Amino acid sequence: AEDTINWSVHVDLTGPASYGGIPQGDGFKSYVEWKNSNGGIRGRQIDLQIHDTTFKPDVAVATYKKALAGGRVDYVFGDSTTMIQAISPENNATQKILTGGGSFASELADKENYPFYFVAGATYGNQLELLVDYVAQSAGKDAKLAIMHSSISLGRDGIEQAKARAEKHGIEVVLVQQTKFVETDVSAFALAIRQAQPTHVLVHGYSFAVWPEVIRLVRDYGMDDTEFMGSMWQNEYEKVLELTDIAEGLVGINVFNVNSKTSDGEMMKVITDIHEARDPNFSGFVRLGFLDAWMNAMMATKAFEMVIDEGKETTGVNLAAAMASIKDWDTGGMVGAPVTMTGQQVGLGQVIRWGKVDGNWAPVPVTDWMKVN
Amino acid sequence: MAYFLEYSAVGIAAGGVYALIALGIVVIFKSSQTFNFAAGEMMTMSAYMFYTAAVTFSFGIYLGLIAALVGSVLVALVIERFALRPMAGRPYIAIVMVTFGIGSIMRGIMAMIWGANELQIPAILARDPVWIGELFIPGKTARAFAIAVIIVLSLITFLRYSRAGVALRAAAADQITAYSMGIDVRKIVAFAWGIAAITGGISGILMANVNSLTPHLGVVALNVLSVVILGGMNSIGGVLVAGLIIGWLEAVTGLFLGTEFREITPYILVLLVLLFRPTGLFGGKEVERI
Amino acid sequence: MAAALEIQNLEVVYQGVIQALAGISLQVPEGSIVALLGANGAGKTTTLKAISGFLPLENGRVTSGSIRIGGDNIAKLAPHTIVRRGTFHVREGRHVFTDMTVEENLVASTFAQRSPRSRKEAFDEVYTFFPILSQRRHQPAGFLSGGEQQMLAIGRALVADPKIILLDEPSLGLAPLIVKDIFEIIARINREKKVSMLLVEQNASIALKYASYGYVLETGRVALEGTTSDLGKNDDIQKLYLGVDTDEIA
Amino acid sequence: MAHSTATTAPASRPSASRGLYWNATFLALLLVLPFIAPRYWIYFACIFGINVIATHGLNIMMGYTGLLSLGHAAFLGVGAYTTALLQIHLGLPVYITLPLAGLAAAVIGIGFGLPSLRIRGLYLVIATLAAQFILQFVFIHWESVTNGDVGLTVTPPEVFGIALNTEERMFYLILFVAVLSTLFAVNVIKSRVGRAFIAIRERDLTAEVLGVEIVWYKLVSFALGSFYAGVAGGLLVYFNHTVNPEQFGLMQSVFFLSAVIIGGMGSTLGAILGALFMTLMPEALSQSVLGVGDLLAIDTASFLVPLRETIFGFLMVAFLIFEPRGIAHIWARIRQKYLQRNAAQ
Amino acid sequence: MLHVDDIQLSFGGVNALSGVSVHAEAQEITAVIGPNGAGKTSLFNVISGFYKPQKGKVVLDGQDISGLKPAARAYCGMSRTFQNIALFHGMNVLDNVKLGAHTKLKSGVLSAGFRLPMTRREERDLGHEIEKDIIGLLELDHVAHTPVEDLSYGLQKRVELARALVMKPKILLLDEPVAGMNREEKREMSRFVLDVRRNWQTTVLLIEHDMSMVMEISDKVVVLSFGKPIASGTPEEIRTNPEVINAYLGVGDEDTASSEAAE
Ligand SMILES: Nc1ncnc2c1ncn2[C@@H]1O[C@H](COP(=O)(O)OP(=O)(O)OP(=O)(O)O)[C@@H](O)[C@H]1O
Ligand SMILES: Nc1ncnc2c1ncn2[C@@H]1O[C@H](COP(=O)(O)OP(=O)(O)OP(=O)(O)O)[C@@H](O)[C@H]1O
Ligand SMILES: [Mg+2]
Ligand SMILES: [Mg+2]
Repeated sequence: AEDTINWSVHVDLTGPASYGGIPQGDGFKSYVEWKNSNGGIRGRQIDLQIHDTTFKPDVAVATYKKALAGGRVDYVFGDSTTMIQAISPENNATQKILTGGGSFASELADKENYPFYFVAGATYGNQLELLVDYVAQSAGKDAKLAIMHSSISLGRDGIEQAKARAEKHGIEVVLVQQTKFVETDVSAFALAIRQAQPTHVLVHGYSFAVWPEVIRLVRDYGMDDTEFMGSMWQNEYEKVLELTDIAEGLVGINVFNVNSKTSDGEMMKVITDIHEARDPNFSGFVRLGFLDAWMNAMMATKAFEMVIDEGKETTGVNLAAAMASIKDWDTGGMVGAPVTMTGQQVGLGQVIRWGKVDGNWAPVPVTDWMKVN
Repeated sequence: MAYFLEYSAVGIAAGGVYALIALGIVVIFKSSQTFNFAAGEMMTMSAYMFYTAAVTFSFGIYLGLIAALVGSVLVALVIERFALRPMAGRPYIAIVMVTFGIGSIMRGIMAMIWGANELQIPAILARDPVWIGELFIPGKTARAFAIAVIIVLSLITFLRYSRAGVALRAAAADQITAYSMGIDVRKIVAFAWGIAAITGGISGILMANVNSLTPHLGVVALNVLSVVILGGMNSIGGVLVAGLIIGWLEAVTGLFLGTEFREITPYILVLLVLLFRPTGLFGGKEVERI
Repeated sequence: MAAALEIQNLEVVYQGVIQALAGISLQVPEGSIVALLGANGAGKTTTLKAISGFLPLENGRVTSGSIRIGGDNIAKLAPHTIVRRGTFHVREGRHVFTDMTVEENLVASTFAQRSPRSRKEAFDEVYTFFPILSQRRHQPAGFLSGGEQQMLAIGRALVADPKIILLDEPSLGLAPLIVKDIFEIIARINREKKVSMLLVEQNASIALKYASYGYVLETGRVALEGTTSDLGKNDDIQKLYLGVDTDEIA
Repeated sequence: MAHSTATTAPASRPSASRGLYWNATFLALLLVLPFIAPRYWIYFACIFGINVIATHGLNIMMGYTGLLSLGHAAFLGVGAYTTALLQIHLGLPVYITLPLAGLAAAVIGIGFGLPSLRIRGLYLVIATLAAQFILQFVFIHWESVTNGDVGLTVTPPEVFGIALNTEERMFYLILFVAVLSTLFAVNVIKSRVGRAFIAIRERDLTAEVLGVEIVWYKLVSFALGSFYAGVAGGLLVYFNHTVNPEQFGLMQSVFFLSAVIIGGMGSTLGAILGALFMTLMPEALSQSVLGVGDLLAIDTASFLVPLRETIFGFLMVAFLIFEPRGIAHIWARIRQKYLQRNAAQ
Repeated sequence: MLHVDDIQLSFGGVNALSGVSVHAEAQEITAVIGPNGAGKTSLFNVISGFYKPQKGKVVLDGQDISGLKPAARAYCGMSRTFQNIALFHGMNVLDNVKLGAHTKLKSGVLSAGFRLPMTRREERDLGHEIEKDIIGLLELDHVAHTPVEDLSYGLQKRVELARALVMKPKILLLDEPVAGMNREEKREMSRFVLDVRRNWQTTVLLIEHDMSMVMEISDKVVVLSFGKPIASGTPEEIRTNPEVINAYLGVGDEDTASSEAAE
């Protein structure tokens, strides 16, 4: 309708990425319910449409076209790099709709080619850089870095950046190896790590296959001190809990605060309330997909509010300009530092290490929230 | 050099599971000229059933294993009875597509029952490493290899020394004629599917033990296709050798070329072999006269 | 004498519409050879398929009538059960397993073997009847010449030790000498092993010679029947099947 | 009757003029479609058109010549990358890039076809699967040319000075190419070449003794099928504005296989109907069976939507079992009934 | 016309043909007979290029065609039928027959795809020719549009013959053309073969176990046994040749070989 703000959200509810896509959908739905019941965006209700992409680019684009055919769309959320790539040329030229997405792909943080797209955290490349920075900090030049990544496109994203960063710090990269997303047997990869004898292993682009067993094998080889580090999606709390034999000391990176109970801020309270209403024993750990969606929704809301407050029309061009100008924005606890949008991304991250806190597994911060550069 | 040997050993050991998966495909092919593209899904489903039995219903490992295999066989029999039996005598292209369709059905059903989550299944293989002289072989890999090879070898022996091998081939070659010679084709084909369900089930569970259990477990079956072809579609012994070759090749490819090439070297090898032997390393020549 | 095989009012339909047999009745007395003659498409093969239970596999159906073997109605049995009970069908067109060796072809037939004699014994018998098969025993059957394949097809029947053999055009593609040999062998099997035979044959003269009784089918019906000596004297038979006037061709 | 498109049965001759009439009406309808149909339809019509071209290609190879291919999508990829590269680096216009895209795919197709000539049946399936994986590997890893996972971006093509920057405009280009390739396929099939294809599919050795140079015709079939794929790939880039490796995965190859089979192998009409079915079915399933849009109770969605995959599988299996000659055969039956009824009146 | 010289062909240990020479004179019908497995079909396969003999050569019309591939030999005007019916399913009778004219037509993919005038003319002429010379002669008009797999055995054999004839071959190889037919049908087929020879001056090579046909229509008979030629001559000479009787015909062959003896 005319006075609503129309959001079209395209996530994978059923395909290979549905483990992340379903909580994304849930996150948007929860956010919009909450926001609408609190008066909407400056009095305008959000109309949310969720579409299943099945993680196939063509299906994703088809659902997007369908959404466009259904009437005015003010904001689009796309689940994958490919989808954003596919819709952007036309969007840049004609529709000009503000866009967000589940993709943290490095190439999307690009004002020239993706002026309407904003990354709701730090890109994968930047995440890996932060981790390499951490290696430099904690081990200095003696560190030897190995990188293991999956062959899906996400897994290959950012590897070059990580290597460059290591070189800058004077850290030797002793091994880069690519695996499939799942493998029958991972011994050969563990063997390669043994052969290379790294002090740190950077793992990227997996869900929960391949790397846990590699860690176990590397430990079997007697390399107890080698530190394993993973990018953001490898920090899913309920998964780490299943891997407690290797969780100790696992280093990861947060682009959101993942525990809504231990983080201060009104947004985190809202999220806690929503989860506690569903499950009284809620641990505080929120699904990453949920947080991703929530963060995107907040960013979009922020842009709409800025434009409306300035009395301008909520066109994509205005919204994108507003989004790009966000400065020192308090996200209510979602991120541990005020957000200033630079280079089309929030660009903040914090290195954590898994360990026991009061007898419970938790990600313990080892650095402050850092701005990427 | 020491590393080369170690890589080779580990690779060959990994190849055991390939051979086991491939065996299921070949047995079905031998019985009914059906190339089963749903093998990956069948494997995955077995692993899920194992999870449900062993973890959800707390049957424990052994009972869970039995329950999972029984379940797998039942699923296989249903597939054979309702999807493939009606296709008897149709062009192989159509039959291949049916198995694609079955794969799709199974993926959907698995997603409905078990969701998209990764699950951790109870460890069934001991971890302590096996030493061959100086060579260190990871425990799970070595044990998975032993299990796989024992199963493959016993099946080879069974098919060679019983009449079952001949019956399988007769059924595949010409159903009507096989019937006319007293061979119960349906039983034979069902038997083959049962065998495939068991070998596939075991390999699925072995794999889930190495990886966690995910809906994508079955994608390795695609790699296994290269094993099947390399061995020669209808050669059970060939499958064992080819499985080990491909396992080895992947490991040393990683060592020499870079791990990303692991994805295609099996296929390049297969292409090369087909150039010189159009029916694989051990496949019999096609018999044709005009 | 009791009937080894008895068919009554058999009707067969293919694909739900094509009526191939329109009610035929025939008998094969225990231990005898009965010939089934008829033009192309008359329904000879269909009759045999009905007996051996293959119709369902070819989208055909017995719509009425009965088929009794040794007194039991076998209409509902599966083909492999029928074979195992002793009715072996040597199909039209050889149908050897081309990529199996000659010997493996024989092994396949042991699934229908009823007698306790050893496989070796059974195979040796086949090899005595057809020495050429013995030379080729480890060769893929697909490489055999047409006639050799026909021998193999009959050899497979011998392995099974059936009570009744249904023979569909056994002489097709065989050299004259071999035809005679094969019919001698058929006669011997019939005599020595007391195997009854239902014989479909285009080569009517030889069929009538070896059979004791004959039926002539015409578009799914029995047009004529009688002892073979009577049939041999029938004018129509002479003209259509035994034929004389060759001079008109040249 | 599955082959009714390949042969001119006399039964259909009396209705030939009527067939022409229908075809003309249908074409006219297509021409005005952008003016009467919602945009969303046009979008699907374009995708459908591209799929028709690609499916014709696979049908020529697989349906007519019996060369089963699991690598068809990769050949679309070859065409797509060729088009993008020619536009980006040389600035070539669409009427040059498209034929060259086809040619490039044909050449690569022959490249993979050559070693496959001696291979048959399922061995060929795997050889083409190898082509699929190897080509995709190249798309991903030859970064200096293909730009890796990120892929390449193109600008809308221009025809007679008009930029085809909307779906409606692209629709006419796609329609033109689709119609042309359909006619070409029909003509080839009912010629000497088409008969040679079918003969090879049925009994290649016999065909050779009768004078059909099987090696040559297999290559022709590979080349022609890949050419179609390449052209379809080229159109796809123009339509999507981008090309990246993910668009040409194995599942996409399976998609075209399904289209050929469900439509009816070895039938040109079947290729069209199969492409239509495969293009619309995912959409129809979401719409009618589940109405995902409204199904915002996410928990049920996670349960219900895999149903779609299941239903797709069931449809496919059911088709193969109960309608082995595909939709084209159903269509032929319906037409037969209709003609009979008309005749009776 | 056709000279097959000293052919040596073996498969592994099996000598299918050893030292076989056959000379078929122009416009004559030469029969090749012999026991099963004697190498008759193999000889045809050598002639049509499907088997590569270890030794020997095939000369057609003075031209040595030993090195040519099967398809190229078809282009020289050679055509044949097959012992085990080898029709192309999935095509109707007419298209099967048209395929036989493959070597006579010229259209390539492009000219066919765009339906250039040349293709159109070519197809039209072929259609006429088939209607005029083939379909009628072989009485196939009523089944021209039937899928071949729906035909009975006898009709299928006739379609095979039609397919072999449509190219108006210089030399025609027939491998057991009347197997499985009854007396009446055999007689008709014999008549076709004679007509063809007369109308198109075709040289015919014939394999057949039906002695009545062989004796009636062939000008010359060659007998093979175990891959070796054991006799050749006129039908009359062959019929009485003791070696042939011994190896092939059998004595007192009143049941099978000669029809007159049936009474
Ligand atoms: N599978 C089938 N489907 C449909 N019709 C069939 C089938 N098999 C046979 N027929 C038809 O049934 C009739 C009888 O065929 P049958 O094969 O029994 O004849 P036959 O007497 O054995 O002839 P021939 O001497 O040619 O072998 C024929 O008209 C034939 O076309
Ligand atoms: N491709 C092959 N591989 C192996 N052996 C073969 C092959 N082709 C033929 N033979 C053998 O060569 C011999 C001659 O076969 P061929 O088919 O020429 O006989 P034929 O004279 O036509 O017999 P028939 O009258 O029975 O058809 C046979 O023993 C056969 O087994
Ligand atoms: Mg018959
Ligand atoms: Mg022969």
